[in-house]
Amino acid sequence: MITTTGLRKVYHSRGRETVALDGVDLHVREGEVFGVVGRSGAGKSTLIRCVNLLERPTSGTVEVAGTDLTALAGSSRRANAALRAARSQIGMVFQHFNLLSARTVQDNVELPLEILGVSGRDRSRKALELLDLVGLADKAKAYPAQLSGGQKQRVGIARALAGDPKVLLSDEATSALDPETTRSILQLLRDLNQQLGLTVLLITHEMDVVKAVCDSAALMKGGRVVESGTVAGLLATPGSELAQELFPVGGEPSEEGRTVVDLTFHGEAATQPVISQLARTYNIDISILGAAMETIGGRQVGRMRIELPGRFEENVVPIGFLREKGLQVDVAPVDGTATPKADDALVKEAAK
Amino acid sequence: MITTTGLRKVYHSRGRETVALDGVDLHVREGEVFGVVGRSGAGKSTLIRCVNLLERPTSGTVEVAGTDLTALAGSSRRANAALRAARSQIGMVFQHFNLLSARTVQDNVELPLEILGVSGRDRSRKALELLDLVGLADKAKAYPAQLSGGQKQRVGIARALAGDPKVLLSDEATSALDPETTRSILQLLRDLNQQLGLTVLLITHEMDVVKAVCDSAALMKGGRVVESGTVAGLLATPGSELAQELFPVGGEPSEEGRTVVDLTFHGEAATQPVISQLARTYNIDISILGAAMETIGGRQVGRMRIELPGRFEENVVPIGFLREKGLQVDVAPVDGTATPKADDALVKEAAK
Amino acid sequence: MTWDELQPMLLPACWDTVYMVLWSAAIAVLVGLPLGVLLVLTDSGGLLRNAAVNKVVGAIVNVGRSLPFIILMVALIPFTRYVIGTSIGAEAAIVPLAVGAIPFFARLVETAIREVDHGLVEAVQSMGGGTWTVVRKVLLPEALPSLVSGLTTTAVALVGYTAMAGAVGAGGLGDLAIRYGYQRFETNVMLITLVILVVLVTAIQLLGDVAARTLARRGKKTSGA
Amino acid sequence: MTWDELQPMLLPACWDTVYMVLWSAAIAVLVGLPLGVLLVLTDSGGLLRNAAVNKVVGAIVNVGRSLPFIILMVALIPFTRYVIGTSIGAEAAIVPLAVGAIPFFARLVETAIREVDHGLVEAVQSMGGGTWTVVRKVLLPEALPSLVSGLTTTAVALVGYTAMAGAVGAGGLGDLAIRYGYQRFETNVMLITLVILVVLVTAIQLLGDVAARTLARRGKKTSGA
Amino acid sequence: SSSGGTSAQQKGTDASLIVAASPTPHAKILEFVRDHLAAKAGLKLEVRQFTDYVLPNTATENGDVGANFFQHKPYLDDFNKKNGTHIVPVVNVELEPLGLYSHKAKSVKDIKDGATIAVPNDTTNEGRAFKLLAANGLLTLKSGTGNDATPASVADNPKHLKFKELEAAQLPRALDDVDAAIVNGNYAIGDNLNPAKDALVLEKAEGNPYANFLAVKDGNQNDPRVQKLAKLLNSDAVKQYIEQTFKGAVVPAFGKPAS
Ligand SMILES: Nc1ncnc2c1ncn2[C@@H]1O[C@H](COP(=O)(O)OP(=O)(O)OP(=O)(O)O)[C@@H](O)[C@H]1O
Ligand SMILES: Nc1ncnc2c1ncn2[C@@H]1O[C@H](COP(=O)(O)OP(=O)(O)OP(=O)(O)O)[C@@H](O)[C@H]1O
Ligand SMILES: [Mg+2]
Ligand SMILES: [Mg+2]
Repeated sequence: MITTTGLRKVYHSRGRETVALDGVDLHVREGEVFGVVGRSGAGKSTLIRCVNLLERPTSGTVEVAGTDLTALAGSSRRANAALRAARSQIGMVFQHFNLLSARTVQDNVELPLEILGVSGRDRSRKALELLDLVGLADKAKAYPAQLSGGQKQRVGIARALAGDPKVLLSDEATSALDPETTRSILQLLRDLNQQLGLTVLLITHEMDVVKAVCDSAALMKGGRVVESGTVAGLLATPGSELAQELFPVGGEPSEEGRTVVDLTFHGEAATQPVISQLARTYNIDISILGAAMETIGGRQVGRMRIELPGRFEENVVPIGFLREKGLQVDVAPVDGTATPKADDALVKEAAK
Repeated sequence: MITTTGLRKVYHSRGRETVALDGVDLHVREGEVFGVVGRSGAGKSTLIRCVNLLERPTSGTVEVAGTDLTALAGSSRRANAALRAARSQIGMVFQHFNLLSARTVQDNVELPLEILGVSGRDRSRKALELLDLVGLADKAKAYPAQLSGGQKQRVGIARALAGDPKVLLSDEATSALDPETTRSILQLLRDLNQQLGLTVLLITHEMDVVKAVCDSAALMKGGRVVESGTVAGLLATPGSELAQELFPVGGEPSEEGRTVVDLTFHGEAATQPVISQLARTYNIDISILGAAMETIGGRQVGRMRIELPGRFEENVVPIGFLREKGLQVDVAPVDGTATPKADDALVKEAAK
Repeated sequence: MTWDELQPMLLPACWDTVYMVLWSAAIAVLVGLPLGVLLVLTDSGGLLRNAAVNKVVGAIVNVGRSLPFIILMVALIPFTRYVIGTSIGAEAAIVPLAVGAIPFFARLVETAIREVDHGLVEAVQSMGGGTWTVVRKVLLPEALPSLVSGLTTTAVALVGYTAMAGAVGAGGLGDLAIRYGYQRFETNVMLITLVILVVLVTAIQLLGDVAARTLARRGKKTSGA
Repeated sequence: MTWDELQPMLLPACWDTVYMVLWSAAIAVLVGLPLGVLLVLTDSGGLLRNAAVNKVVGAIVNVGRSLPFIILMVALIPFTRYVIGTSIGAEAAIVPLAVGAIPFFARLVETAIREVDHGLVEAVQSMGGGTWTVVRKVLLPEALPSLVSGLTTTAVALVGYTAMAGAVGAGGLGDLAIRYGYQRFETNVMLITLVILVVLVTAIQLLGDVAARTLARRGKKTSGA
Repeated sequence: SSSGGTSAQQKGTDASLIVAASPTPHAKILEFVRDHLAAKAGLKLEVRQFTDYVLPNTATENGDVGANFFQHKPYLDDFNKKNGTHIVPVVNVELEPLGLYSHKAKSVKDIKDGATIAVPNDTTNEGRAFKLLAANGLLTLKSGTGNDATPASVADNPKHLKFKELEAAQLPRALDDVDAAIVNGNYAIGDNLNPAKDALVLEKAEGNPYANFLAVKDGNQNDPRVQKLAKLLNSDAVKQYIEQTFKGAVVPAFGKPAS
């Protein structure tokens, strides 16, 4: 549905160049929810803005729904009719909301429908319906300045969905939302995705969001995509940074001379009482130092850091047992000295 | 350090009243990191803005560092000298950054120092130091419009810290930041908190942030504080919504006729291999359906949802064993029907 | 001059001034608004980036603002006669007044439109909105408070210009003040007309301020978010 | 009139115009800027909310804008004589020019300052900044592009006013155009002076535009964030 | 540019005659005629005031007004020549003698070397002012100088006088700023100067070419309304009115204009 090839974007300011995108090849399949994560300044917003050509790429091409948008656009800034038509199929949620301050909440949501030429009655029905879905039915007549940050965010989401787009681009659409509201918004996206085949390209910093809705994900670094694939596939990739971010585990061993092991549950096998089987089979005490796990559809997904008594050499057999069970097992080279609280970054480095 | 009593704030717009704060009594101790969470529109931003009187409360008092700010302010809008002095001790990170577009990044960070009358050399030293800490040393001469969302956010954080405040108010300061940057910012706050006794009142939607840095937390709903206390204390409160949010566990039983139990680790006991002990003692297979756990300073904190074979009646003894080990045990009334993916809200409801 | 002599002259003078200001302001909006928008759109960095059109429109606007009003008035006589049928009187004065006010207002429109957040333009573009949609749905409504302020400024400036329009026998308060006060040294006439002028200008300003502020209130007031 | 006769008059006329415009614009900024800021600050909803001061300043500004320029000039003669020592000549014309430009600029300042995002004001307040700090560090720098545009508009309007300042023997291009070109029907003089006027106005506008745009660029250009 | 569509140039005795005039003294005199004499003579008169010297002629030429009353022969001749218009005088009415006034000097002899003299800045009055100065020996004008003398026309300037060109109405107000000023009679009395007493020198009325007249577009001289107005303007009532109202600042100068 969305394909970018060799996308480059260079900003010039006061003689200095900033390479925001450095050759991005992205492929989002139709009906997929695709998550983009990456550190601040990695180029995520630039990428998503290039997809509907709000930002003109320095080089490279963007194809959405089979149409090469970069070819359409020509050299003038004026979006010609074809580009406009293509854009009206692409909804966008902006990182900074970009709500029209002179319009009420409802009128903001109606805007894409006005542009599509939908009649007044249908517009307001659709807008109120969407506002209800995002939990803002009572704020329909308020102005954006009277809303809280999260409320503005939700208006932006409702607006992006109003025109029944085929593709939704979302730039941190839930970052200003509490977990509960986030969940209901994601549920909404999931529903639209499953019922109407909406393709979603979303940027997020919340791994929970990726876990909850994304089929695939990509990790950006310094303007490049460094990891990309289905969420399950990434999880199965040893040393995947994305997997580590998605299911972060931490925790230091309780005593020296113990073996710390990170287990990755890919969700390929059905739920198994692995830990208790291990404990009973080898008669050992296993401490769970950290865990980030979920059971989805009877399959376990996530990671766990456990501590086995004795040093690595003594634990070769239990580790073999775990591998046999179909788990990915990484032995963490933790040296046993306590690392400071909250310095997960270090722990993570060590865990790779 | 910060005490609010009976804080009320009512917005009037076009005849309609919005009660944003409805009698908030909050107490933040000196040197504490206090987190405020709550759904969108709960009144969090309004509360934090009332603390430094950017928003004039409709009624109630605000005391910061022993000074009653509401008394200082009088009826005029002009912040008199005493209020200004009090404010210069309170740093604030805004949800919408509020960076001056006409100033470079460095000049933005220097602003509080200019107001404090710090000399030019010291200003630029301090600003560069802080920019380095938030990872933006190379953007010192850029203008805010040339920054990514997260970069702006970090400039806002650096600016709030520039004046060496005693109290930091932070409105979703890390919501636009990726997890890694968030961690390093939180580490910075933790350091300042521990080394200089900085008191922090922060709003966040990210439970990871609360877990990582907060000593205490409060949950707001409809303009009121409905739960409040130390993070450990909240965790020990049965049915605490905050605890559930902080360590959410989900997952359905693999078969009917099994007992699903939620375990809460308060971090009071040293790390114990509870699960394997249970398995070995009673010779049962225990599946871990979901877990959100961390080991901090040798103590386990978090929650775990496990599945015991057999119905509740058959598991009275193992459950007693777990209680003896000092864990909080809640038997989840899961009926065994699979709940759809991503509908964690329902699961959570059920788990209470 | 006594009050009895003056009084019958005041009302028509008031009316002439209001009449001229209203009409020429209306024309200034009708023509100046599109010109101002065009100046922004065709600018480098604008949506219709077009250096040639921008230069031409800019030049027209600059020429319009360079000419001393009296010269403008004379230069326009043939045009005025063509449009109005006569070159004297209040109706005829409307033509040079409007022509003088158009570039003035256009520049104020330009400044106001430039202030609109580009993010909002992008929002509408992302919905497939074209330039015309952007202008109608974003630029004009979002700049409305500033546009109203600009119109107020233009209307007040027009009140000043109407005094000069007296040269073509257009009448009006300013003309009364000049003819009696300045040329005939009748200080009391001057004072009375000036007081009325001040009241008129204050009324225009007040009306404009209230309108601009009401419009701005919905949008600008910072929320607690 | 031949070029040889005209030429020695042109340079002084240019200089007179530039001289009057520069000085009166400078004074307009010096006085109009604080007045405009005061209008915003003392407004209901402003930082120094003060209805009385607001009304008084507003009234002064309105009176200043209500008076036809020629009458302003006459009314100010005693004041001008007190300040400058004479009521005629280019120096003396600066007084009424400035007095006329002050309220004009003040209103444009008011509009520009009102556009500044209130969130930025709050940011400085949260740092313990007082009203004066807010004005200096937020309102003025953030409104700078609009302020520069306003100054450009004022300067161009002043060029127009200088033509009328010819009444007090101030000289200048507009006066030359009116007296020689218009009154004496020396079409070539008129054309030449008008061309110079257009060039002058275009230069002012261009300079102002470039300055405003350069200032705006740092801030306004939307980023990819 | 002949007959247009306004009522102004509609012929016939019923329609009112619109006359363009300068505010003072012309409009005042016309208003006197309108209010006291016109009705009896069966004339409907409408007075249109212009503060400018070009527009009344263009308006007359293109028929927007039926007549005008503000100018004298030298100005009209120049105007017709330069603009190709066809305006002709009908009847002389009055003269506003220019005078030299001063707050500092008591007589022409008192005018010091290097003194500043303010003169009107409009073509006709400025030319007259220099002629007046020349006639009183303060300077000489270059040979061939016509009616539009300016400071540039000065040939010999023994007293090294400096000139300030001001708007005519501004001149009495500037007397404190200059050593002397040449002021039109009507503006002089407006500012409480008495031409007969206060003027250091005064233009002579006899043979003065600067008498102001009623003028119309060529061909309209015999319009009965114009004829009626011409008669009224040269009536005794007007003479009395001028003498009483303007106290010497404006003097009657009736008669047929020289052609
Ligand atoms: N200026 C205002 N006028 C009217 N209502 C307002 C205004 N500011 C805030 N509100 C309302 O007050 C309530 C509380 O807003 P507040 O910004 O404190 O929420 P919040 O908890 O910070 O939400 P979020 O997490 O979305 O930022 C909301 O319902 C909001 O609509
Ligand atoms: N208009 C601009 N001019 C100059 N540099 C820019 C501009 N916009 C963005 N950049 C730079 O391009 C890089 C990528 O920016 P981008 O907004 O795509 O980051 P991001 O991945 O979205 O970050 P975040 O998570 O913080 O929003 C950053 O280093 C930023 O400073
Ligand atoms: Mg971004
Ligand atoms: Mg908020």
